[in-house]
Amino acid sequence: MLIHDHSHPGRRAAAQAPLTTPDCADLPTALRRQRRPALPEVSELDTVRHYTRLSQQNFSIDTHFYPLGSCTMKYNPRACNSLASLPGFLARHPAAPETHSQGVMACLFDLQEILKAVTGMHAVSLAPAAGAQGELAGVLMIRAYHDARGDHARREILVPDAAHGTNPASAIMAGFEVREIPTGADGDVDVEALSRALGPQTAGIMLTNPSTVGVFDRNIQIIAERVHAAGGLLYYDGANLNAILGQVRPGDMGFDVIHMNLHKTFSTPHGGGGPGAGPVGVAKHLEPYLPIPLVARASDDTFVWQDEHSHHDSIGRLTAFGGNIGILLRAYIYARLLGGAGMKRVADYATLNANYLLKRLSEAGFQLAYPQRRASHEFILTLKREAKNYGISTMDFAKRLLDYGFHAPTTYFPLLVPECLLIEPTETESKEALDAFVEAMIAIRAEAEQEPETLRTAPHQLPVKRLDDVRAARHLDLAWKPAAER
Amino acid sequence: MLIHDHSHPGRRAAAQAPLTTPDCADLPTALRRQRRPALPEVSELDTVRHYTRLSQQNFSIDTHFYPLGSCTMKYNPRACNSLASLPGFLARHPAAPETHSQGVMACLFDLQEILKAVTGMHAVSLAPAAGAQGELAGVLMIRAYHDARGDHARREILVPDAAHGTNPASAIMAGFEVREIPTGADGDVDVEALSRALGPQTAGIMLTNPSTVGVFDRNIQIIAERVHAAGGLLYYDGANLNAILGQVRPGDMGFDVIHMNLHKTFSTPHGGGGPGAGPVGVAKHLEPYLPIPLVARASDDTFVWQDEHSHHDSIGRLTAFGGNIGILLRAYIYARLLGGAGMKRVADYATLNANYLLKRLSEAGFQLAYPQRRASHEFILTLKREAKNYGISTMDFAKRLLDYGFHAPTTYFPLLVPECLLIEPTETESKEALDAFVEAMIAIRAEAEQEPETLRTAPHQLPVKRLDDVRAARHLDLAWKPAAER
Amino acid sequence: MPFIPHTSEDTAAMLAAIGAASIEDLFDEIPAELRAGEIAGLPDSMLSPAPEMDVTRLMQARARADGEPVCFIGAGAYEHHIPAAVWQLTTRGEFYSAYTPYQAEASQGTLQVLYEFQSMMTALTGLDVSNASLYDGASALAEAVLMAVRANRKVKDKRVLMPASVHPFYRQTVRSIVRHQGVELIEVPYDRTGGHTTIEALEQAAAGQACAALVIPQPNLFGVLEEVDALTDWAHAHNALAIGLVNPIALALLSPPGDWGDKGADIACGEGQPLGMPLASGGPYLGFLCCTQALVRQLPGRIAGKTQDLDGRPGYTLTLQAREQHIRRSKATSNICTNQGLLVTAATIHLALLGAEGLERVAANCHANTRTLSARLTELPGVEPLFERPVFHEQALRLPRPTPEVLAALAETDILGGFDLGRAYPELDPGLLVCATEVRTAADIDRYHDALQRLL
Amino acid sequence: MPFIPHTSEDTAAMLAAIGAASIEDLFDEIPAELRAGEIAGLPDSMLSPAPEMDVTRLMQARARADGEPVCFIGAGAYEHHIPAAVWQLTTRGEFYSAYTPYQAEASQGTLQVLYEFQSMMTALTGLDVSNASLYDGASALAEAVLMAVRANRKVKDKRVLMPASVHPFYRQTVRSIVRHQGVELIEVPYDRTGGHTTIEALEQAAAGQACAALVIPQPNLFGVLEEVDALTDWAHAHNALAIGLVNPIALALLSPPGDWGDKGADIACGEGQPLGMPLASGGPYLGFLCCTQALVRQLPGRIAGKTQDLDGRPGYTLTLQAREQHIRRSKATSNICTNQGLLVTAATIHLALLGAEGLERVAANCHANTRTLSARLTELPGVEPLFERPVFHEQALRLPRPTPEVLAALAETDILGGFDLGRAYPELDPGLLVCATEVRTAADIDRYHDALQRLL
Ligand SMILES: Cc1ncc(COP(=O)(O)O)c(C=O)c1O
Ligand SMILES: Cc1ncc(COP(=O)(O)O)c(C=O)c1O
Repeated sequence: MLIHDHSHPGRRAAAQAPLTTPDCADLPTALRRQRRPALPEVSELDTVRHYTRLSQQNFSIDTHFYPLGSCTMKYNPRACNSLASLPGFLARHPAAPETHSQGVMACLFDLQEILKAVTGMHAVSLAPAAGAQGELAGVLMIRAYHDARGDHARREILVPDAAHGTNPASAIMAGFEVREIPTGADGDVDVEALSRALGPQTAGIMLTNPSTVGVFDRNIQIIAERVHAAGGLLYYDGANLNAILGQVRPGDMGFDVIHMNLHKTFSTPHGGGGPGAGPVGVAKHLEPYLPIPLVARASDDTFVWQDEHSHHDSIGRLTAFGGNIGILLRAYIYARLLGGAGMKRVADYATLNANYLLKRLSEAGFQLAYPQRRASHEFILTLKREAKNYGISTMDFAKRLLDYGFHAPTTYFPLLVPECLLIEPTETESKEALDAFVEAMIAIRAEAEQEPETLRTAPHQLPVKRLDDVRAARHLDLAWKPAAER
Repeated sequence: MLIHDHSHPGRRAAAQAPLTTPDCADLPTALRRQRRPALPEVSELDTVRHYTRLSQQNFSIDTHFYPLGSCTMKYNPRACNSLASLPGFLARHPAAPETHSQGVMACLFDLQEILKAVTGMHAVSLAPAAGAQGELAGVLMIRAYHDARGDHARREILVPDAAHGTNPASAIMAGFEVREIPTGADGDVDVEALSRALGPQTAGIMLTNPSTVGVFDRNIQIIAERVHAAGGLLYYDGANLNAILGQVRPGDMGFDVIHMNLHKTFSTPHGGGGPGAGPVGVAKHLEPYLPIPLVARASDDTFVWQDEHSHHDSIGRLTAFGGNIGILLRAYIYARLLGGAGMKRVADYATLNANYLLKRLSEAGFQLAYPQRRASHEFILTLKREAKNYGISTMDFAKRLLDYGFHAPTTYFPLLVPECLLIEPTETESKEALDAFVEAMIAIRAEAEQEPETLRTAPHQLPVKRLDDVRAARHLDLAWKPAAER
Repeated sequence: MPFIPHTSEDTAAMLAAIGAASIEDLFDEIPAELRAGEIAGLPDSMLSPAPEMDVTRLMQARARADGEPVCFIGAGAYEHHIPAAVWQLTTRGEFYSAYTPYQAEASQGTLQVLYEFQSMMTALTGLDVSNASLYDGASALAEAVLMAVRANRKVKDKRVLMPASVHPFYRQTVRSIVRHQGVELIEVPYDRTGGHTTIEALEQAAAGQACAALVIPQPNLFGVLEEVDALTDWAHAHNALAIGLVNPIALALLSPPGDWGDKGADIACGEGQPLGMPLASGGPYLGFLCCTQALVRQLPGRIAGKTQDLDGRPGYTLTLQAREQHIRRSKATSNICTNQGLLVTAATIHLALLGAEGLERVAANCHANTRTLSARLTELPGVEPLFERPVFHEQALRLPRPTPEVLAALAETDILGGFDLGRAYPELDPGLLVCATEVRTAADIDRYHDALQRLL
Repeated sequence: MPFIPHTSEDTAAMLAAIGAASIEDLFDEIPAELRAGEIAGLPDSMLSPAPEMDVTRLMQARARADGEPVCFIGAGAYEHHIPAAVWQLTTRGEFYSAYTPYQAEASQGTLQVLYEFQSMMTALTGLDVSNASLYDGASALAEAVLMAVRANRKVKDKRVLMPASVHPFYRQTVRSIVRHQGVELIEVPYDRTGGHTTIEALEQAAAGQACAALVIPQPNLFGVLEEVDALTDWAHAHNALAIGLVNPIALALLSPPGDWGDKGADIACGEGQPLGMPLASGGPYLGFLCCTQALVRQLPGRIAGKTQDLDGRPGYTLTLQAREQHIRRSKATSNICTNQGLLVTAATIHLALLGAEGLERVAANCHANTRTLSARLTELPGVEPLFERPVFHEQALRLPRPTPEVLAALAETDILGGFDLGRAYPELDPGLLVCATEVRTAADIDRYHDALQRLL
C-alpha cells in the first residue's frame, strides 16, 4: 500500500502545522495556485506506521551481510550519526558568518588534513557531493591545467574497459572524448595497448587501483611514467580506498588528482542511495583549480572560508553551498574513532576477509576470474560454468542468495567478465559471517543442479517475488496520480 | 539466536571502552572478582544487527493496531521522545542544586498543575514510578490519614471483583485486608452488597470509573456518599483516564485520592513493559501525606524541591530520586501538544471509537458482556458461545488475530466475564483500522466454525508458532549459562 | 486535532452507525451534574493545542536553561559514556511502542531481550536467576527486603538489619514501602573510622534477636568497601538471608554476591542506571533483583523463560506468572505490574557492547579518576578523607568550611561539587562525597581543584 | 580494534586457510617501494583510535562552540520546523544503512519511498514525472540546463537564458558543470525597480538568437515573484524550453510550473531542503528535477517505477536504467550515481506529515513573518525595500550603512541578520536580504528590530 492509499480527505497530522493560515492577499492571484497538490492526507500515526513497516522491507547493513562489490557496505558506526546530528551542527546556516562557524570549520579543516595524509596528496577540497561529482571535479581540473598551459589539443581521456560507468560519463561532462583501454588476462591494464593510445591528444587517464576487477595493478609505476611522459595526467578513482588505507598512497603511485568516496571507505551511510561525499585531492600543480569552498587556517588560528574571491582559478562551485557537510562530519568522526592505526587496520582486515572468502569459494569449486591474483578488498567469481551447465543466470543465483538471508554481491559488473559476481565482504564482517555465506553459495549451487527452477523463480522468502523489470520499463508508471488524472 | 550465541572469546566493540585499564591494586584482592562474568563478547555490528532484527519480531503501536483493553495503546508522539531527550534534560544529575535545575522543575511544576486541573484534585505528587506504585502511595495515604486521626481500626479496603490485580496487591502492601465487592449484572458495582460491607473497619474503597468492565458506574455519587458516611475514603484507580479527560473529574465524583497512569492516558511509551509514571492526586485533607519529592514555586518565582525536610507527614520516598522524570517530561510534552481542548477531544474520540467498534461487532453477532451499556474507552465481548460451539478458546481466537496483523485484545480480564475479550481501540486509530479489525473478527469466527484447528494451532504467520507456556513453567530456563555451568 | 485521525465525515458515519446524535450523547450514562464542559483551571497558554514547533521551542529553552555544569556528584547516579547505538536501537518503534509481552508470539523481540538481560544480570551477580526489572535500585531493595522476610523459613520475625552506610534515600524508600507489613528495620551504625559495617556493630544491633535478613551494600554510600564475606557468613550463621546491594559497574571488579562468604549471598539487588541510562534527573532508571534458584518463587516482578513452540523451535515467554498480581491478586509476591522494560533493553544492549572487559575498563577508569580527584583535593588545607578503608570510585571527604556554602560557590562556577553528607549524617558535617567517573578528564579535575582552592 | 570483529584466533585461522604467513603477505603484489608502513603526516592526536567517549566530548565541544544565534538568513536555505518523526524514522537502520536498491526484491522499502517521493514531487510541481533526487538545487539546475539542451529538438544551439535574479551560487554551479559541454549561459539582467525579469530584458539578452531554454526562478533570489506565465509563454513562443526553478514550500501557495503560461513549464527543479532537512551548514540537501512525460528519457538520475512480481502483486524497481552511466557509460544522460536517497526518505515523510494544507500553513506563516519583519525594519530610518514587486517569504532591503558592518555588529549580539546582497550584486550595495520563517517568533523579530535600531 502506498501512503496515498492511506489518504483520507481532511485527515491531518495536526501537530505538525502552525495553528493558523495567515492571510496572503498580497500574493497576486494570478500567481497563486488554483488547486491543492494531491499530497496524501494522513495522520501522524498512519505515517509512522507506514514508514516503519516499509523500512522493514529493506535489507541493510544493520540487518544483513551485504557483500556488494565496489560498494563497501561496512558497519556505519552509530556515533557518526548522533554526533553529526548534534543541535549545534544542524542549526548552522550555510551563510552564517565565520565568527559563528568555527566548530564545524575546525572539523572540516581536520578532515582535509587527514585525507591529505591518507592519500599522499598536496591539497584537498571537500566540496564534491559524491564520487561522480568528485570525478567531474577531477577531470575539470585536468582540463583547467592543460588549458592554463595553452595545451588545448589534449581532448582525450583514457579509461580502462573495467572502469566504473561514472568515469567515462564524467569525462564526457567535462567535454572530453573517451578512449577505452583493454584489461589484460591477468587483470592489470594492458600496458602496451595503453602506450599505443597515448599521444598529444591525451589529457589523462582515469584509473582505479586496486581496480574494479579486484586486483592491484602491478604496473602502476610504468603506467604513471608513460602517461606523464606523454604529457597526460593521472586521475585516481578512489571510490574504493578500503584496501589501501595506510598501505600505499595514490600520491606515491604518481597520481595527480584523486577523488574519494567517503560513503564507502569512511563508512558514512548509504541511505538507500545516498548522500555521499566525494572529496578531491591534488598534487601541487593542480591546487589552484580545486573546487570551492575550502577551509583554511588563518594566522590567528581561526578558520576561514576560501571561495571565488580568493581562488580565481578554481573550477568553481559544484553545489550551492559546501557540499554534503553532514556526511563530511560523519567521515571525520569515523576517522577520529579509528585514528591512523585503525585506518591501516581497515585495509588489513578488508584484505584478509576478501582473500579468505576468495580462497574458500575457490576451494568450494567456484571459478575465479583472476585465479592467479590476490584479492584486494574484493574479487570476482564467474558463474559461466554454472550458467551453461544448469541453465541459470548469475541473476538467478543472486536472487536466491536473498532467500538465504544474504544480500547479493554485485552482478554483471565489471562488464568484461561474463556472468560475474563482484564480492566485497569488508573488514567489519566476522569469519562466521563469511563461512555462512560460503555455505549458502554451496547450497545454492546444489539447488542449481537439482532444481534450477527454484533459482529461476527466486526469491521466494521476500515481501515480493521476482519483479518484472521489463514491464516496469515498457508500461512506465512513475508516479501515483489522483483518480481524476489517471 | 541469543546475543550469547554470537559471542566469540576476545571479540569486542572496541570503540566503546576506554583505551586502557588503570591499575586498581588499591582494591583488596579478597574483595576482587576471581573470574570475569560470562557476558557476550561481540562486535558493535553484531550487536546492532542482533537487536535490530530482534526488534522486528515485535508487534507495536508503530507497526500494528493494538486494541489491548485497559492498556490504552495509542500513538506515542515522537516529539515526546526527542524533546524529553534533549541533552540538557539527560545530563542533569538528580542531586544537582536547584540553581541548576530550573528548566526541568518548571516542567514538573506545570505538569502538577495540569494534572490537578484534569482530575479536579487539590494537590498532586509525581513521585510514583508506575500505576501500582501510585496505588500503594494512595492507600498508604489513606492509612496515614486514619492513623493521624487515631482511627486505627480501619484495616479493610474494599475492592470490586472486577478490579485490576494491582488494587488488592497494593492494599496488602500497605498492610490492609482486602474484601471483594461483587459487580452487578449491569456492570455497575452492587451498591447493596457494598453497603453491607461498610463498617467501622472500612478504611476505604478502590474504584475504577469507568470500571475495568468498560462502563461508567452510574451510582458513583451514592457510593461516595455511603463510603464517606461510613468513615471510609475513596480511592480512584485512574489507570485509564482516556474516556473521562475533560468530561468528568474524579474530584467531582467524590474521590479523596487518585493515581493516574501517564503511560496510558498521557501516551508515554510502554517500552515493552515500562517505564511508566503513576502520579497521585489528593483532596485537601490528604495533602500532608503526599509522597516526596514535590515541586513548589517560591515567592521569587523560582522552583524549589519539597522533601522530608518540609513534609514531615509524607508517606515518604518511593524511589531513590524523583520517580521516572523522563516519562513525566514526555507526558508534559504530550499535554502541551494537546492543550486542554485536545485532552477533551481524546476522551470524545476514544469513546466514539469504542462505541463504534462495540456496535459493529455486536451487529456482526458477537456477544457483548453488557449489551445495555455504553462503552467507555473500552468494552467487553464474551466468546463463550463460540467456545462452546466450536471447541475453541478465547486464547485461540486471540492468537489467530495475530496472524491477521492485529494485536489481540486483552484476554481473560476481568476475571468475572468468562472467555472475555476486553477491547480498547483508543482515539488515535482511524475508522478504517476499526473496520478492518471487524472484518478480521468475522473471518476468524468463520474459520472457528469451519476449521477450528487453524485457531487452535495459531499463530501461523509469526516468527514462532504457539509457545508452550506450561513447559516454560515446568522446565524453568530463566538464564543462559556458560557450558561449564550448565 | 492532534493525533486524532477522524474527519468530520468519519465522525458522522460512526455516530450514525452507533445511532447517536452526537459524541456528547455517548457520555449520557454519566450523571449530568458531574459532567464538566471542559478542562477548567488551566492557564490560558495551555488551553489550546500547541503545535510541535512551539512545544519544541519551549522545551529547548528549558533544556538549556541550566547551562552545562561539570558534575562530580555520584551517590547513586553516575555519568558514564553511553554508546550511541544503545538509544538509537532502544528507541526503535518496535521496542519503544510495544506493550508488556502478553502475547508471546507477537513479542519475541522484547521477550528475548528480557531473557538476555536476566542472563547478563545473573552473570554479573553470580546468582542463579534474575527478574526482568523493578522501578529503581531503592524500590528493588524494598522488594528484596520483603522477599527475604517471606522466604526465610527459619526466622519468622520480620526483623531486617539495615546498615546506616546504605544510601539514606534507599533507607527512606524501603521504610515507606515495607513499614506497614510488620517489617522492622534495625539500623546498624557504621564504623566512624573505617566507614564500614563491623561485625561488632551487627551483633549489637541484632542484640541477640533473630533477624530475617541483613542488607550488605557494596560499595556502600561512602564508596567504602564492606567486608562482604564476613558479613555474609555472619548472616548465614544467624539464619538471616544476605541481601547484596551492589553497583553493576563495580561488579566488573568486585566479588559478585554469589561468591560472598562460604555460601554466597541469597539475594542481590541494585540500581542499573550505570548500564546505559542517562542521569536524567533521576529516572527512569532500572531496579534489578537476582536470587538463588531456591528463592525463585518468592521473586517479585516479571520473568521471561525459554520454551518451545509447536514445532519444537525455541521461543520465549513470561513465566511463573502465578507469583504476580494479575493472577494471584492479594496473594502476589508484589503489586508491581508495569516495570522498566525499555531500560532493560538499553541495559542489555549496553552490556553487549561493553562486555566483561569493557565494563572492567570503565570501572577501573572511574576508580582511577576518583583516586586522582581525591588526591588533588586532599592537597588543599583542611580537606581530608573521612574514612580509612578502601573505596571504589567514590570518596567521602571532610571540608574545612560548611559544605552547603562550598557547594553553592562551586555551582556558581558551573561545578557540581558532590553530595552533601551532612544533610543525612549530621555527625559527618561538613562532609562531602565526590565522584569522578570515566567521562571526567584531567582538565575537569584540575578545574575542580583550582576552584576549590580559591574558596578555601 | 574498533569495528573489526577478528580475534587473533580468527586471523590465524583465516591466514592458514589462505596459506599466507601474515596479513602483510596479502599485499605482496604492491611494489615494495610503494608500500607505506603507516599513515604518516597525521597529528599525534589522530594516530591511535579514540574511544567513542572521547570523540563525543570533542564533537560536543565543537557543536556548541558557536552558540545559538537566531537566524534571519534565507537565500536558498531555510530554517523550518521538522517534525520529530521525520528523522527518527529516516535514521532507522534499514533506511540508513541500505545501499541503492539494485536488488529490488530486497529493497522494497526504499523503492516504494522513491516512488512516493516522485508522486509527491509531481503533485507539487504539476509535471508528469520526477526523478529520485540529485545532489542539491544548484546542481539540479545544471542538470536541468543540460537536459533542456539535449531535449530541445527545435533549437540546436546550446544557448540558455539565465536571469541574474537566480541565486549567484546557483549560477556559479551551473557554470562550473556545463561550461565545457558547449553550453552558453546568457545572463538576463533583472529590473532595478521591480527586481524581476522583464520580457524586454529577455528580448535584449536573446538578441534575436535562438535559445534552447529559459530558466525561470520563482520566487527569485530577492524573494520577488516573477511573471511566470508571460515568461513561459515567451520561451515557448521562441522555441525554448521553460525551466522552472522553484521552492517547494512556495509551491503550496504559488502556481505550479506545470500550470505556467499556456502550456506549462517543461522542466522544474529546485532545492528540497525546506522539506525536512536541517540547515546543517548547507548539506546534505536534496536536488529535485521533474519534467513532462515527453522528456522522461532525457531525465538524469534514478527513477523508480511500479511493476509486478511473478504472482502479479505490485512492486517497485529502478527503471529506465538505460539512461544511466552504469549501463550507458559515456552516453548516459548524466554521470550521477550516488544521489541523496536518505534525504528523499526524509522529504517523503515530511510531506506526508504536512500534507497540502500543512504546507500551505507553513508557507503562509513564513510569508507573514517576513512581512512583519520587513515592516518593522523599514520603520527604521534609511531602511527601505529594494524592489517594488510582490515577494514571497524573503525581502531585499537597502541599508543606510555598509552591510558587512551591520551584519558583523548584529552577529555580536547573536543575530544573523541576513544575506549580504552587495557581494554578488555590487550595484545593490548596501543591500540585505532577510527572511523570517514560521519558526521565528514575534519576540525574535522585535529583538532584531531593536538591535538594528541601536546600530543605525
Ligand atoms: C569504482 C567506482 N567509481 C566511482 C563510483 C561513483 O561514486 P558515486 O556513486 O559516489 O558517485 C563508484 C560507486 O558507485 C565506484 O564504485
Ligand atoms: C485498571 C488498572 N489499574 C492499575 C494498573 C497498574 O498500573 P501499572 O501497570 O502502571 O502499575 C493497570 C495497568 O496495568 C490498570 O489497567
